Amino acid sequence: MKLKFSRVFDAPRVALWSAMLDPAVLARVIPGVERFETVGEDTYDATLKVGVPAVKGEYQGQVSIRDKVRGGDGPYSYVLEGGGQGQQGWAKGEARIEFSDAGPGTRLDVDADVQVGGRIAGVGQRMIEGVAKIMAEEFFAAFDRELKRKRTGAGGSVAFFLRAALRFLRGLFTRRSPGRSS
Amino acid sequence: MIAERFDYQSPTRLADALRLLAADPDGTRPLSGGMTLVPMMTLGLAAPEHIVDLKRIPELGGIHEEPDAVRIGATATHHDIATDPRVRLHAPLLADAAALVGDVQVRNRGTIGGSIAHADPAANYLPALLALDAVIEARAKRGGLLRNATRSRRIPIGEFFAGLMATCLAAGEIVAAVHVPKQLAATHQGAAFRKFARVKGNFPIVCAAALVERQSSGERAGCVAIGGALPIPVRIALPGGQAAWAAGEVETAIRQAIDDPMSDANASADYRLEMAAVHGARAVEAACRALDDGERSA
Amino acid sequence: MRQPVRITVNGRELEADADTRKLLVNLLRDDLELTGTHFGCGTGTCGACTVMLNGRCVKSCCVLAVDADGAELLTIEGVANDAPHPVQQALAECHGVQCGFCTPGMVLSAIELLQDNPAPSDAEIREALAGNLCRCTGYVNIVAAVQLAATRMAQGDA
Amino acid sequence: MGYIGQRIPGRNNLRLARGAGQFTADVQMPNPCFMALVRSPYAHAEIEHVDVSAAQGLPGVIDIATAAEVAQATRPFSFARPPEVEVNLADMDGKRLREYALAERWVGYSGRPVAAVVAEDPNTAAEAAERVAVQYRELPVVASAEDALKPGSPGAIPGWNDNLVFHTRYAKGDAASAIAKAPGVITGRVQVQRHVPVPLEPRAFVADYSTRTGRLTMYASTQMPHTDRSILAGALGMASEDVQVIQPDVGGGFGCKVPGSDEEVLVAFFARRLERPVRWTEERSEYFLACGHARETWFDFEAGYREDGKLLALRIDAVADIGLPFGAWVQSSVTAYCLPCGYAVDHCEVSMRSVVTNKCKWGGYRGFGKEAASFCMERIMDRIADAAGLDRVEVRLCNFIPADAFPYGQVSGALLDSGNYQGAMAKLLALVDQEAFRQEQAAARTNGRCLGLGIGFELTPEGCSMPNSDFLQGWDGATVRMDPGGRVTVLTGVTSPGSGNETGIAMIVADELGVPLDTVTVVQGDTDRCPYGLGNFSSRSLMIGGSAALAAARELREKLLSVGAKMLDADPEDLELANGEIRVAAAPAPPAADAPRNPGGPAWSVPIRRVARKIYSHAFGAETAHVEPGLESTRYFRIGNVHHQPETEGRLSFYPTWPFMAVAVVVEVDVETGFVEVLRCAAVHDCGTVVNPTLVEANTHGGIAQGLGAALYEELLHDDAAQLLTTTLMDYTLPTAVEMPAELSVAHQETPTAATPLGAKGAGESGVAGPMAAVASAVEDALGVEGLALMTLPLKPERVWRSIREVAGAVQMGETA
Repeated sequence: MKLKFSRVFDAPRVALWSAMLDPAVLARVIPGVERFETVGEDTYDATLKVGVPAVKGEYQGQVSIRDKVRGGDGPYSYVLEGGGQGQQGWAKGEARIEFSDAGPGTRLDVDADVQVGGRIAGVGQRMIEGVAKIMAEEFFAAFDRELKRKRTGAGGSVAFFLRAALRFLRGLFTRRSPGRSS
Repeated sequence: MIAERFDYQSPTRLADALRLLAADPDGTRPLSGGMTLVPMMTLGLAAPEHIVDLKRIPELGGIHEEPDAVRIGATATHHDIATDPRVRLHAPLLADAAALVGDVQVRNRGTIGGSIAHADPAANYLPALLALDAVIEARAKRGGLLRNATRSRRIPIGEFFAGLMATCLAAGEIVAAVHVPKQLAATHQGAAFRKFARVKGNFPIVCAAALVERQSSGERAGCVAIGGALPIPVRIALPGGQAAWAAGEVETAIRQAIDDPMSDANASADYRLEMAAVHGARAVEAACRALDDGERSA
Repeated sequence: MRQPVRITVNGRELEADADTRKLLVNLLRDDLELTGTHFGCGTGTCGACTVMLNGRCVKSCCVLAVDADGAELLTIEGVANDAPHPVQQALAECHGVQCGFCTPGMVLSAIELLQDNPAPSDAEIREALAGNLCRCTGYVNIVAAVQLAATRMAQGDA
Repeated sequence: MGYIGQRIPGRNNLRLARGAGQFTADVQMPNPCFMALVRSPYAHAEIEHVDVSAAQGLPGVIDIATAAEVAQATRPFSFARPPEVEVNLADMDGKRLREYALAERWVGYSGRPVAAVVAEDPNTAAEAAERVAVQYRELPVVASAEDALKPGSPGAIPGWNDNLVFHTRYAKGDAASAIAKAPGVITGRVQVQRHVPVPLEPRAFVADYSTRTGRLTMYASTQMPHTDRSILAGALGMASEDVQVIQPDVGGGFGCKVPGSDEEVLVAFFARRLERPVRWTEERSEYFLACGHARETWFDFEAGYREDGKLLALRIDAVADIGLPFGAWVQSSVTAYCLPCGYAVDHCEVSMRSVVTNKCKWGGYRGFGKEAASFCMERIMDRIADAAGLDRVEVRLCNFIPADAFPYGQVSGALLDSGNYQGAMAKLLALVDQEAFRQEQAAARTNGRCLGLGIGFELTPEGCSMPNSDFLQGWDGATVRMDPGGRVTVLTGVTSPGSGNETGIAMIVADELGVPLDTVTVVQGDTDRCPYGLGNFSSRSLMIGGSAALAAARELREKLLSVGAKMLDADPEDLELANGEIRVAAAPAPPAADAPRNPGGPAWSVPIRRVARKIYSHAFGAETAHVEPGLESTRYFRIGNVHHQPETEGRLSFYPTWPFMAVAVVVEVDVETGFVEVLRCAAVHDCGTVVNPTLVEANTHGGIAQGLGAALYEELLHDDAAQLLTTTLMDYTLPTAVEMPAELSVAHQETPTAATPLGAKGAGESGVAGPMAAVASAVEDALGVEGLALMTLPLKPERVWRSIREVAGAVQMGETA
């Protein structure tokens, strides 16, 4: 399944580029990350939990970055690749992420190809595209938060506490319940 | 064949159920009719560690008439709702939606609370409840030390759905009932429900619920709600200020309201959008006809 | 995890100790050897596992066995004693049976229909049987059989 | 009057309606254990590692088998290749594929069994299967025939130089130059989707093995018990005598319950290894993933025609996506074999490439490839009619093989035994008042409703008999025995998957022996009891099995008459058997019949049971000493009109009888949504002599339901990675009672065949192709949009809606409707 998304961020291209290669950031912005460990250059072992609230699958696999293009006047780009297996089957995806100037900010174009297989493909086809879109939204939203956090100079203990408190409160009110059967 | 082990409890007191749900919200699933959850477990898509059955809790069942609304308990079945005289009288739109869920056996077992909480965007009830401005009564265990303290809140249906199969219910919180405001008499209000599916009993590709009324000025007002087109159901207010809607006007309003429709193997995005427009307009047309008939008979 | 289940099946009170994972259809078939209730799809679609639970038809592949605790069940084995039920008799005579796998579920759905609506139209019969798939008959003779049974039952009442 | 030709409902009906059917999963055995399978989630992958440790530790788990153990204890097999004989249909052009019940190192489709688990209860077995961890290394997937045929395709099967498994070609005349010279030429592509039979009963197997006897007993939901026995014995390295296959009631087969499945061999493997009953019942998702698919074929055609609609020349280049080359992929060759079906074409070229992909193998499905051929030809007829501006029925009538031209040899070598296609069409038109419909259509149109009438014709050859095949043979055996009390037992090698042939066979035997129908018992589906036979496929059970039973009954009849003649002191020539007695033909009507013919002399008649008693109890008496003792006969019947002696160009006649059906449907199409509703359906069916109209009609009703399903609803969808997206009945849409037309009628025409003694042809596969074609035709008729051609199935709403919009002028049409 091929999907395209784009979003303009209020940050310069270089900043965005380096943030998006930072494993610590990736661990926070890739939706559903439960575990994210560096195992080599631009290669990470990961556990991802994705789906809709009623149907979430856990996938163990690898995430890696390749084909980095940087420099010159043209847009920067790289390919984020990942895949894993779980009880519900397997999932893999490849996203070419392109960074181009958009005024003072940067435009991110994501050109993704997502595939799922096994049980989830056979019974969840009504949901798959929706889940991919949700993940894209979550990815962008999380990334936005990252940038804001960078700008506000995160790291201080007070800021950390406030952020944690905020997250807790938000979680309290927006947490999605596991769906109920009819 | 369900593969994963779980324990099953079927409390008769609401407080007990809520306490069980709060104990391990991630690992616990409330069970009602089971028409979705049990097959999901059979197919290996859901593997809860604990099941809390809500069917034996009196507060969650039954259909009661209130002054301005009908309170439908979460465990009322589709069959109950489709045939209950109070629902038929005061919320015929909902009764019609219930009558078109699945097939006889599904309607005998499946419940409205389960359908709402599962929040499948194509479920019949969602647009009907949206058109009727229903209010969800949610219950959860209250924090703190009181063992049996529960908290209740009312959520307007328009704020209830948070995304694809996602609701604003907090962890451990359940749908306890739906309060459905009474429709006006047939002389003043017309309603219609439409379901579009490959075969009649299937999950719909889209469904639509329309509600129209004649205002004292003689102008028509109303809304149409569409399920199945977007990750959450969408309610569209119909253009006001006129005695009738021109050809294509309703379709246009629906098309404008639906940005980036969903697609799957049964219907691609552009087709789904078009079906939302066509069936939404047909629902409105039928609702107008019902209103005309009601006015005539008055 | 196992839990006791007490149910009344076809008028007999029974007790079983069931794995919570066990579906009602399997409890009936495997533990109680009531094999007239068939397993066909596991998703509540085909209706081969239809039984009456507290007086109304349900698909027993979507009911946990433990959830049926306290319920009163009617299965195909219980719909008639010596003489067949008029629906069964009519299905046999109209050749509304081929492989017979869907038939018990069809019988129960038809019985529920005729309880609610003793003189259904063809369209109402089709609607009432929409939750029971058949792959052999094209439903033609089944609809005719339910119609015949309705007529006979009405005459019997008169 | 005899039973043949009478309307007699199925003899098992009441038992089944009371829930007293005994299906395989209903078979109870003491202390059973349950199998569950681990299946590959990848369509094409290498298996790197299988870790069963987490499953092994679970309480309740009895045994786990890996591929290596299975490969050691069994031999490779498949439906097409029993290991006990040296036929190897998959061994084409040096391409080999040897597979065991569990995939060893390589999986070629998603759903392929990789490991198997046995536990004390089914839930624990499923749980253990979940715990088996398999490490795969993905290989490039060939997801479609289109991709498979591309030069440089990665290859669906490693080591094969291309993805072509078989290329069937037939030609007569010079199609290319005839098309070049033809006044009119049309081209196009017809596409039939991949779909499946979906019998309501999932596959099920229950096996037990006794070390004391060394025998394996297998209860199987199968269509072919003896074939099944061969496969199991071969796969397990046992003598077939030590394997008993019992087929209890079968909840529908439609071709997919042919033997040779991985699952069945695994059940047998475990039963022997554990010396304990092992059960397996398929989950519906496993059915969709792995039981066997069918029909996915496209046809590129080029047809030259005359102004009057006469087809002058035809070229068809067909491609079938057969998935992996096990199972019943030979269906694609049958498709080619049937073309151009019931139409006479002087210049004809047919090419069919059977192409492998990383999808599930094909299983049999009602029609066995004939339905795709008929659908293709019907679409071509409609396109000619449209292009030439002629009536669609007229074009068919002018192209049908004339009734006086039978037997008729088709381009493939097919020898069409008998037919009267014009007659069937004429009878259909008499049932369907076209003129009245046109008025109804016009009236509906003024109300914004689009009604359409479509006509379809199908040719459904039956009794398949392939040369050098261990399964597809046009002969079968039957034993008829009468006990000393005069009751008759028929043991047949053919079986019933629920279609009712046991009732038809009993009628044939009862007539031949002159006994009441309820004294005849038919026993099927037990390899220990029944004579060797080939079971149920290709509508052969009544046509071939019934003929074998007739032959055996005839032998018994002669013996009864011979003894009866002595008992009545009459000439056998003067006797008749009827109503349970042998009587002198000139006998007065009862009750005087049993009176003596003259005082003190012999009687007019004697009950058959007394004759039987005499043969058993008085074998040395004056009346019986001239005949062999006992009342039992086993006979085999070989059907006519099969020619395996190759004629020129190696063509064969392997279908002996050619039933056909003309069908009309009326649909309503919602122009705004593309939704199609079938309102009415009428058919005229011809399967030669009709033994029991009730059974033939009921079968045809079911065929029509499956034809309408194929036309409108059913479709297996795969994504680009060959992942099946429709693995439940929630997504694989079947018609319910609501979708079936409110009016459905089947009438008969009887054009007997010379290939069977009764003139009966097969009737089990009828009704599928005609409605597929008629629905497509009717939808076009309803829309009345010039240039609209619905060539791809199924006609799901979106496809119809899109087709309307793709054709110029359609938009206005939508607005006016």
